[in-house]
Amino acid sequence: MTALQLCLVFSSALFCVGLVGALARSNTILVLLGIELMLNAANINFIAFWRFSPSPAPATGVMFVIFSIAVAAAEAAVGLALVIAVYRHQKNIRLQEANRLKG
Amino acid sequence: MNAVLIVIALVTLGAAAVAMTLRNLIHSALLLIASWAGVAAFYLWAGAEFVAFAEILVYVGAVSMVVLFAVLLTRRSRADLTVTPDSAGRAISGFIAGGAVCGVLVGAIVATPMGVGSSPTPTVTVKQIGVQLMGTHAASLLIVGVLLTVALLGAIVIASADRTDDSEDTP
Amino acid sequence: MLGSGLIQGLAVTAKNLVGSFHDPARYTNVEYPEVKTKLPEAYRNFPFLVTESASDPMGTLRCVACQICEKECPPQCIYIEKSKDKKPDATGKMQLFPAVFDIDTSVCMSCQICVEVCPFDAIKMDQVFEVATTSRFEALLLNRNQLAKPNTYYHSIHPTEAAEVDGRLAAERKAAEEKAKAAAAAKAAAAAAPKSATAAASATPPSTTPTPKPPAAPSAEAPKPPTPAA
Amino acid sequence: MIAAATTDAFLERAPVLLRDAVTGFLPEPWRTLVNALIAVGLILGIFGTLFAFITLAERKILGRVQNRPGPNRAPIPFINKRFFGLSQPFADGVKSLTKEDIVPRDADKVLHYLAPVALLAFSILTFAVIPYGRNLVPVELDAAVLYFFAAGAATELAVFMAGWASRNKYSLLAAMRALAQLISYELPLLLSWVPVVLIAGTLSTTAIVDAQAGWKFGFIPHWHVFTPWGFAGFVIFMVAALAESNRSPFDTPEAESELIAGHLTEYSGFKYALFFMAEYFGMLALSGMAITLFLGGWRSPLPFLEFIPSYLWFGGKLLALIFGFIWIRATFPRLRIDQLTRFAWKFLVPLALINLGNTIVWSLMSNSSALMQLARWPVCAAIILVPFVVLGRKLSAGVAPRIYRYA
Repeated sequence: MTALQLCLVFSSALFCVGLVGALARSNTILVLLGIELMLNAANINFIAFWRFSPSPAPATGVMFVIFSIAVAAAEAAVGLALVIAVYRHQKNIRLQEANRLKG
Repeated sequence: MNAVLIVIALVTLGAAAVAMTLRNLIHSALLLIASWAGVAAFYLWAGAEFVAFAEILVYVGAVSMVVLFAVLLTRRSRADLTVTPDSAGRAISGFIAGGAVCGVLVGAIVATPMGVGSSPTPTVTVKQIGVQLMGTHAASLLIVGVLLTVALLGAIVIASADRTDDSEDTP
Repeated sequence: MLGSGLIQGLAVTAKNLVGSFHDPARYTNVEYPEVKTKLPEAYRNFPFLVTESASDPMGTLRCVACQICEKECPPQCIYIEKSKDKKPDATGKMQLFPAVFDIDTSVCMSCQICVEVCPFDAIKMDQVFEVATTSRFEALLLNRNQLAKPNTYYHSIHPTEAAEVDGRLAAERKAAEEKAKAAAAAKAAAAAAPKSATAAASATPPSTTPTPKPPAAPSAEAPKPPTPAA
Repeated sequence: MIAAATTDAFLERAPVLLRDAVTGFLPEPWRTLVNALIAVGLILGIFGTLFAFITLAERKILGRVQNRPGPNRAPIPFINKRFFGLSQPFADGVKSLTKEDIVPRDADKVLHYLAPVALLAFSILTFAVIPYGRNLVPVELDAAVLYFFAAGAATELAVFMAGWASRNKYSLLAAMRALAQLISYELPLLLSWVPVVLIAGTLSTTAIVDAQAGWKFGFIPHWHVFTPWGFAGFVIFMVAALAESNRSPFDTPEAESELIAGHLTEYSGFKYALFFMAEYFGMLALSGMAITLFLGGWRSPLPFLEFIPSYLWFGGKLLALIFGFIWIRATFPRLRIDQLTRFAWKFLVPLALINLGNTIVWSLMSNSSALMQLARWPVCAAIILVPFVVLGRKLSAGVAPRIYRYA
């Protein structure tokens, strides 16, 4: 297995850990963290492809990751604000109970 | 070289996997911070210094703080501690879905012949990143800036929805 | 403008920092166990017994074991036992003396009432404040040996008050001596008179025994009121 | 290089020469390793000693400010001379080492143990990129400033760990406060040095120091602090650094009048000493970074003073800033937590953003005629001073100066 393949396997494993967490847990914060993990896995892919690409000069992978981190930070901020809003509304943060459109 | 990568990957994956199974939210948040640090270590290994430090600064420094804040502000109820049959079923289906995705992805990666390019680590200086950000990617930089501002404002508005007199600073 | 108050505050602390090195008015500390500041003269706590001489404290106690202080003490921390025999006091008159004189300093509240009621200026307020001990009961119960301190010590801690007391005592002593002398002269005159030998013999005992005492007691009470003020 | 003559001065090269003399005979891969180990050992040794004596100096200065002598009794062992209590830090060290280490029964044992270790580790990490002298920078990194603040950002996490793991309500409150404080002050801290990066055009600490070389008119050094934007940035940086290192008047996480000792409540013995050490290391590192970014790094303030070796200049500036920290601690009362966050969000962040724009104006005007060169001073000073006054008015609006009627 080449180093690139190792990196990709690492990234897909991390993606799946995040996916399982997001699907299986009922705690909203953990679901959000699972999504963050999936974003990180995508970033790992960008860096891996930039690192092992035949001509890495343009640094596009790095650019992509920088923007991705910025978007992920925005996502975390909004997501956790939503969590707090949900908590204020129903006094817990269980995902299954946040099923009312009106309240 | 590969051994370092494997160690980093195992630490990161282990921390993330344990974090996703723990009941104690603070522990899982702290373990996730460890796994983000592992991702940053991977960036360092790959020669992307700037991204590694940015990852630490953003994830370990900022996102983790917001997560911990959210955990502390939302008290857990008794219902969260008991495993309902519904959530066990969801966990099993989640595992099946995740395992399937993992299998497909790993299978695809192993089966695909990858042409490996330059083996020496490519270097990208901060200056190059700056020039590219301000040059070719200037438009996306602006958009990201607007996005971040809007997200910050939106987060404040959402988090302090029913408090009109005093705006709270929860980004 | 925001920040001007901050700069003022910084200036104050800087002045203190610099001033503490050269300005004795700012820096008034002494290194306590080695160096002790002189306590103010009016400072007082815990009574002690005045003795006339430092070399023989037990022989020259002013206390005559009259037990007034024991009766007056509000927390009842004084315990006195009178002696069986008498011994001469400073003026040479035979007096009782305290065989036991204990003060429980764990009870004493330094109220100074014992000092005010003492007709003999025998108990005065001390200036001790380092009364920490390693044992709760024995060490805080002071006996007469520990309580006895010479008159010179009294002078060193409360100079003006001690001078006043000494002056008064000297005056009394002088008056007593003069009276004794007068009495002796009268006696001599009476003895010289041949007739009234029997009358003098019956008159002298009442006149000789009270001579030292009666002047001491009223005159000790008369100048007493100024002492608390001193 | 500026002043090539002094570069070759013996004292200037002495540390490197000494190191090469020790490790010169080693083969190449080992030599680099041993050199790195020597650098680590030197940093730990020097800053450890500095920490010990700064604690003493702090207590002495605080004492003098309050008109008392401070600790002066600990004798030097065996000779029994006091020497102004110079051995006090060692007595403290022995005391904290021999004290009982108490872990609360309900505490999260692992995190409780990990918190001081993590805190100290992260604060030591920040020392790696500070240029201590002309040739003395432990690790040359392209993104050194970013590295510094990334490592520094993790310290507050350790404070949170300590507070949460202690299972004590005061500690938990301290943890919350620490998080709120970090989120609030991280922003002005980061924004305050962005102008420096903008002007110097680099994130490398050595290059930033090089950008401050030379003198205007032969006596005004080209340090960033001597420009309007640099001065404003320096002040914002130092205020945010006070908050980041949990120093008074921003020490709300360990406010002893409200929270016993905050996150330190359940710590004793050596772990407590580690927290203390990390706090001082953080303070030293932030001061070192402030020197690098704004105060010309290891450069001497006047040309004829260049014969003094660069590392001594760095040390002198470091001690001066530390004295400033202590002086501020001796002067100002602690802020309330709401005042603290309001100060950050409504005053420091807008000011830092305006300062960023100010820097852009400064650098745009620098390329034009001599008249513009002269005009940019009042213009840039006004750009930062007017918002300062206006924001200051708004911040202190409704807060009348208190009249102490019975004082």
